[in-house]
Amino acid sequence: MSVVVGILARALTMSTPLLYGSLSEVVAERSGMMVTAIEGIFLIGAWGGFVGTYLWGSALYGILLAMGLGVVVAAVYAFVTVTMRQHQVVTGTALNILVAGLCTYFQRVLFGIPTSPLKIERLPQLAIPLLSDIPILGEVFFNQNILTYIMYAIIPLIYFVLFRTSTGLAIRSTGENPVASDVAGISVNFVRYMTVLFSGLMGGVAGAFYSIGFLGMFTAGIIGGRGWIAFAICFLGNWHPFGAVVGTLVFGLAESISIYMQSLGGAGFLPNEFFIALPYILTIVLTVSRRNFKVPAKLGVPYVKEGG
Amino acid sequence: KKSEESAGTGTQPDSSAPDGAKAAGDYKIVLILPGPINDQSWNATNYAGLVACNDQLGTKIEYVENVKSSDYESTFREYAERKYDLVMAAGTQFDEPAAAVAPNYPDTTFCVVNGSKADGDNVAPIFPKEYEASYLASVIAGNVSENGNFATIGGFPNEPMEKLLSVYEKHAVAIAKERGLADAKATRAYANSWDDVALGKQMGAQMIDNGADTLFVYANEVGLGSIEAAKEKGAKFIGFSSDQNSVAPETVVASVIFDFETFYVWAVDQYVKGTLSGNKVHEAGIKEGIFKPVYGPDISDEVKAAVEAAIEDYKAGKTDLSKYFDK
Amino acid sequence: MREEVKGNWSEIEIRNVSKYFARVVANKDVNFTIRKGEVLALLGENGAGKSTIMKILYGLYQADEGSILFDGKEERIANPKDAMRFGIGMIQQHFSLVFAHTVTENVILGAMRGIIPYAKAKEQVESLASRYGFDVDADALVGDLDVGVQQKVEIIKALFKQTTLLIMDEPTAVLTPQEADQLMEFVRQFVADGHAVVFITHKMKEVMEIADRIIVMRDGRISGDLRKEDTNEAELSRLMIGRDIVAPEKVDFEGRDHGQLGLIVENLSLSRGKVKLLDDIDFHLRPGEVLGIAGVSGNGQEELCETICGIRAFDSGSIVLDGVDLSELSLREHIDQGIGYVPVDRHRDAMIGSMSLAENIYLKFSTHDDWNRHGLIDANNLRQKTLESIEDFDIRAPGPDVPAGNLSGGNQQKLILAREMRLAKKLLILNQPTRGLDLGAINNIHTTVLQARAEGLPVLLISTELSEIFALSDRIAVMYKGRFMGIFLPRELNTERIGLLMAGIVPDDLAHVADEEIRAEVV
Amino acid sequence: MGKRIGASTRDLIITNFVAIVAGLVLSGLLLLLLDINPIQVFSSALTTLFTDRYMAAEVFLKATPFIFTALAFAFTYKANLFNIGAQGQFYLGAVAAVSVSLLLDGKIPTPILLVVVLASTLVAGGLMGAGIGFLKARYNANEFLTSMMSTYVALAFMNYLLRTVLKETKGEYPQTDALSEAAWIPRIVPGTRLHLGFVIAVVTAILIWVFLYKTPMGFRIRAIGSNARAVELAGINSRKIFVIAFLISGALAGAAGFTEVNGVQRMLIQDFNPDIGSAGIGIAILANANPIGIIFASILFGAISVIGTMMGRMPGINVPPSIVSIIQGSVMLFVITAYYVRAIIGIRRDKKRLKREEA
Ligand SMILES: Nc1ncnc2c1ncn2[C@@H]1O[C@H](COP(=O)(O)OP(=O)(O)OP(=O)(O)O)[C@@H](O)[C@H]1O
Ligand SMILES: Nc1ncnc2c1ncn2[C@@H]1O[C@H](COP(=O)(O)OP(=O)(O)OP(=O)(O)O)[C@@H](O)[C@H]1O
Ligand SMILES: [Mg+2]
Ligand SMILES: [Mg+2]
Repeated sequence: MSVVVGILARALTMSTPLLYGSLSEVVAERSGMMVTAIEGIFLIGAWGGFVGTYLWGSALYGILLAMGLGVVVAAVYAFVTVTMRQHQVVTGTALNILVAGLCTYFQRVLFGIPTSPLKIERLPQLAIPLLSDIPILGEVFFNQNILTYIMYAIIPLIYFVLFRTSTGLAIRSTGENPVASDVAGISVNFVRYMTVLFSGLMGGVAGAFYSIGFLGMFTAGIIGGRGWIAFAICFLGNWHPFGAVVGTLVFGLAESISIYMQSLGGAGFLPNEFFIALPYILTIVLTVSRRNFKVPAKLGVPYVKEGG
Repeated sequence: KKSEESAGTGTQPDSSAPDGAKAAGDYKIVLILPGPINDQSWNATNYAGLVACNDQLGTKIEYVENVKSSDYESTFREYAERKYDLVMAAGTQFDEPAAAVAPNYPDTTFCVVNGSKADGDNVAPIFPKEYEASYLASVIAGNVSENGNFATIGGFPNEPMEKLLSVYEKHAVAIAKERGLADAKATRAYANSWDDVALGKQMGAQMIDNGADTLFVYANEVGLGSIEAAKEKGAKFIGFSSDQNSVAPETVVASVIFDFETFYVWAVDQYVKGTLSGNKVHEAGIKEGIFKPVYGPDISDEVKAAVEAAIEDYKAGKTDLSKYFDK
Repeated sequence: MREEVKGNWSEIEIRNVSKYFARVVANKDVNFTIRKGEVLALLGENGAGKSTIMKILYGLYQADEGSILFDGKEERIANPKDAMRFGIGMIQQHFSLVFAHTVTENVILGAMRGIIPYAKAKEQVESLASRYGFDVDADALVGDLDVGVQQKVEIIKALFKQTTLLIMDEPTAVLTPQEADQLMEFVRQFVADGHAVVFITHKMKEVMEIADRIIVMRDGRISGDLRKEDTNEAELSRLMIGRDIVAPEKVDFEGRDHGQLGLIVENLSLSRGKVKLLDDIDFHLRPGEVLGIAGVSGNGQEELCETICGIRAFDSGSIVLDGVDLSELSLREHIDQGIGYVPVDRHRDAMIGSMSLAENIYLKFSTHDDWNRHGLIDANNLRQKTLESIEDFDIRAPGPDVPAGNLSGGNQQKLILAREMRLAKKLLILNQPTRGLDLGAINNIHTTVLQARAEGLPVLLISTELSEIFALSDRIAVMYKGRFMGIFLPRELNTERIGLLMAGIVPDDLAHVADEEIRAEVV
Repeated sequence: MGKRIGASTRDLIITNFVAIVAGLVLSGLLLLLLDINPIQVFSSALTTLFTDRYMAAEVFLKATPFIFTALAFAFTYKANLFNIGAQGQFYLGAVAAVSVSLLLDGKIPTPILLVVVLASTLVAGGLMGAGIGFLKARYNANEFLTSMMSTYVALAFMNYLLRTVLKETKGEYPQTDALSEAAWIPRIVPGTRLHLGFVIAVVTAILIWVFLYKTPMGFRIRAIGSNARAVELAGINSRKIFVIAFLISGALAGAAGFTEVNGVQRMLIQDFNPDIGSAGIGIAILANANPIGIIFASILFGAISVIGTMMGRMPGINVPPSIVSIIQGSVMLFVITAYYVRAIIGIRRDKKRLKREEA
């Protein structure tokens, strides 16, 4: 039993940062902005979370720094893609390379060459009284860290904002037809800046989750492509917050199960590498099998008001 | 100019010059590293060895870090061209490039740390017999485990890795059985990564959930994640290669460290003395004193004594570890 | 929290406004005044600068020079929000609706703050719609609506924001005559309430019908500012174009016997689910004949074109061109049969804006051996042919190498037509070939069509523009819900009868001849 | 007209030059944080670059795989498609190169062997590319996602092979045996590592340019990128073109496996050239996806990488390796910015002329 609970609890834990990332991506993409810098934002969030906590001794500072740095990267991204109208995929590629370099570089500037790993205190596991006593569910859902609990609140909040408020309507219209927003007196660039900066904020937290919430340290390979997974989940979740939730859980579960298989020393007939590739294969399969995608009509297209 | 700024400081001990002319500091030596020196793991360990040499032997070893695989050969060649006396490289992956370059530069000695390929008068790899270290680790593990359920995680499966894990697993299980834990067993997993910390944590947690109470991980940063898992779940962790006790003093009950400082000093000193000869893999292990146990507060004196006994027996040639290798 | 609405001005003056785009002067020293209680028509050819000047007033563009005054006081309009504050609303030439959203969501976009009270908003939308007699379902997805209804959504959208000045940029371009009439009715009512309307168009008839005052623009400048009573169509046309236009002459069709030549379509049907897109269509289009198809758009015209061209498969029936059964052929083979096709949406279906004129022509010939040499594109030949087309079709372009997207709509259309005429050896199909074009371009295209007819090409002409249908067709079919309501001679029809047919009603006095076989004998 | 082109070419050169310098200056400023004198380091690195034949040749050696992966990205980019899986296609190319070389080396003459190996890398990378194109054409699967994910799958596959069938004879490490000299790509400058692969890369770039701009198929690929439906209605099977474009793109990336395995590494080891895919994207953008421009942009990236290497080896200074990523990333970012700046300059200039003419 405890094996199953463990698998589920870990799936949820690993889903948390992915969900922060994919929800923020949903919001941004609904406004027409693919945040392809997400991998870099995750990384700088992880780094910022570590540095803030290490230097100032409190996870709160770590999270704040992570959000701040995430927003900075997002702001650069928004400036280049929104104001300067340059290509989103390309800009993201450049920023991801740059951020990776900067994190490693400043890690050395700040901490030199330590011989033993620099550790910080992890966010504690907070068992919620009563709820955490529920068999299985309690252990899985209510014995997590604070960031996971915040996530529970964020899911309905994002849904509500996107579909029940004028802000959400403006965001969705901007992704479908920016001209409509513009004509309606909504600044397309403002909306897009905001959603991208929000992505930076959330992505920063997601990154911080890895360093502060999960591992208590920072390494250059800490994100290792997980930002892209969050990015993919946004697609697979059909640009809907609930879709993203399902997508993330599927992924968290796939990863958990693949690790379970590996922990048994491999499944015998299937090589280890198969399980490593499994989440990626799953993405491809889902991308292929998923029909009637409702991709925001102007996703990735810069808004040009007065051409030439 | 360069000598003043070279890495490592410290006073110059009066190292005996082999041919009466050259002091240790006169040799041009470089260490090639595959990753950044602040990686808190393999590269950092090797870098520490370099610093120790410069401190203790008075050498002026330089280093290059983060050399990409496509540049291994050219880096060897470059330093050989620049008439370096000794080119060291940290990692078995340098074996082939060293073998390819060495014949053209007979005046340069090529020393691959962890290397096992020694074809040439000027190819002199040094090799820590890691399975001897894991043997020591297994003595501790076998004695501290409460349920005899051992979990091991390796970075990537390769021969030395398999050897050291087999020695550890079989010996630890044997000890546990002696202690009356009839169900003792070991499970092994490979992370297929050296640096995915998050994966290390998940995998470690999973193995503990599967029933293991003692973890042993040899996979660089991946291991740091597993320590975190052990800490969270209250399992024991046997540190390996570096002193991991400080990472989580409650959890890492003991570490068997590779004393790369001793190892490097041992190797470079041999070179300076002229005994680091080619065509030979210079192996070091328990006998050379490069593996050292470091104990946490919870290790009993009996366990410590058992380790000491294992070391002494081994030094005396009473132990044959090859019986533990998988065939 | 609504912002303060400053809509109580009585006149807006546009003073000396100039606007430069990178390579064009869109507006130069434009001066005129908009007054409450008046319909101001803005008339001009394509590219005259009508949309631009109004977009400046609406805050979408910023003027490079000049100012805007409300009752003599200069005000800055930095964005549409500012404009809305002055009670200005604008319906764009190309609708600015979100197809994936409902009517209600489209209407309230930008007009509400905070949490949306959907039920209340829906009520408001419905009450607005009923006030002006618009039949609009507030919950429908806009993408599912006909363009006529979309137009109404645009109007409701503007009215929802308490608009006092409504700018309508070519609102009738996509409407049926009936819909256009309704729109005019709305405009009259709206102005009668003391509001103002700016009505942008290049259709003379509409101007004379609705306008109180008329501003004529040419090349970004004002070429006339007149009261309707003081002018006439001829004068306006001269002010607009700078010269007189002579409509092409049509020689009456003589009933030649062509046997099985031309296009013979029999019992053609196509359904999607339960909807019949094409319902048992029968006709014989003879060489040298123009068959005009009238009808409200969306009644199967596009499907008909696409099945004949081989773009779409059909369920049953047959299509035979000059004795060749087309149903077995691939799309490529259809084209190689000699079918030229000008689709309704050139940007979507026929043109590559970022590529040069030459490349756009080459698009349909890339598999033709005589356009390539040694496996490479025969660049000299292509250039030569492009220059020929530019010459023959009077395409106004700096050269064969400029991107087609840089041309004005009319010239783009001529480019497509030039290419399709090269292909059209046996059949020419035109779907709304002059939609949105100005008089000069229309004239040019009509000339080409009549010339093709004179050379013995069968021409299938789809148009929602009745004047065009009457001007060019030898026979006229009316399409309604995928069906032909009959094929008629032009003299048998008038605007009223056609209007009824387009609504699916066969006038009593026509019933006895509404049949292809009988018509064939008449001919 | 002539004057216009002159002006915009001048803009292009100046802005890109400024962008590159800006990237270097930014990185230089960061070096100050580690008490490293950037001027000294850069000038010494540049001096070596221009005086040392070996190092100069390294630039072109590094540029070689970049040319291929950049062409791979540019090729589909022209069709408005995104193949960001060049890294994975490269891995498969490398696997093919090493397998075929090990299988055949010594059995057939070197020139024939090399041709066969090259062909095998084209097939390996090409098939993987075509697979992505097929999913796009057949299922309308987002190629951005599938190509990105396929890289991870290819990596796992390569690691699996390295651990099993391709594992070295002595069976220790996940790497292959070394290729014998018969499978090496011949070197073209004595005393350096520069090999014939560079020439092949340059010729390929030129051929790709000809293909894209002078042949009917190249035309269709470019056209489909702008308006797939219009191309479809012109009687051209757009699905087939998706597949062909991705096939060629993948084949180009696969060819990098040939030059890297047979020309540089001469064996396949784990964690082999993990960054050339993303570098390729940057280079392609730098060159505005123009195949000829890619040659020069690749050489620039080659130079950045060699300069980074040299800076890391300066005795006693040891610039951290992350500086290379910083230079690469910031140069890319500034070059992207330069596109915008050029557009603004162009519009300003046009407007000014227009106002003058009006006045
Ligand atoms: N966004 C833009 N960027 C550059 N040039 C533009 C832009 N919009 C319009 N123009 C130019 O300004 C001129 C005026 O365009 P405008 O759209 O105002 O004409 P119009 O009178 O509305 O024509 P139409 O009847 O076709 O709608 C056009 O000839 C065009 O060259
Ligand atoms: N976004 C834009 N960028 C650059 N130039 C533009 C843009 N929009 C319009 N133009 C310019 O506008 C001119 C014609 O545009 P415009 O839209 O007024 O044509 P049009 O005749 O109104 O066509 P349509 O009937 O399609 O509206 C072209 O010369 C083109 O250079
Ligand atoms: Mg227009
Ligand atoms: Mg207009």
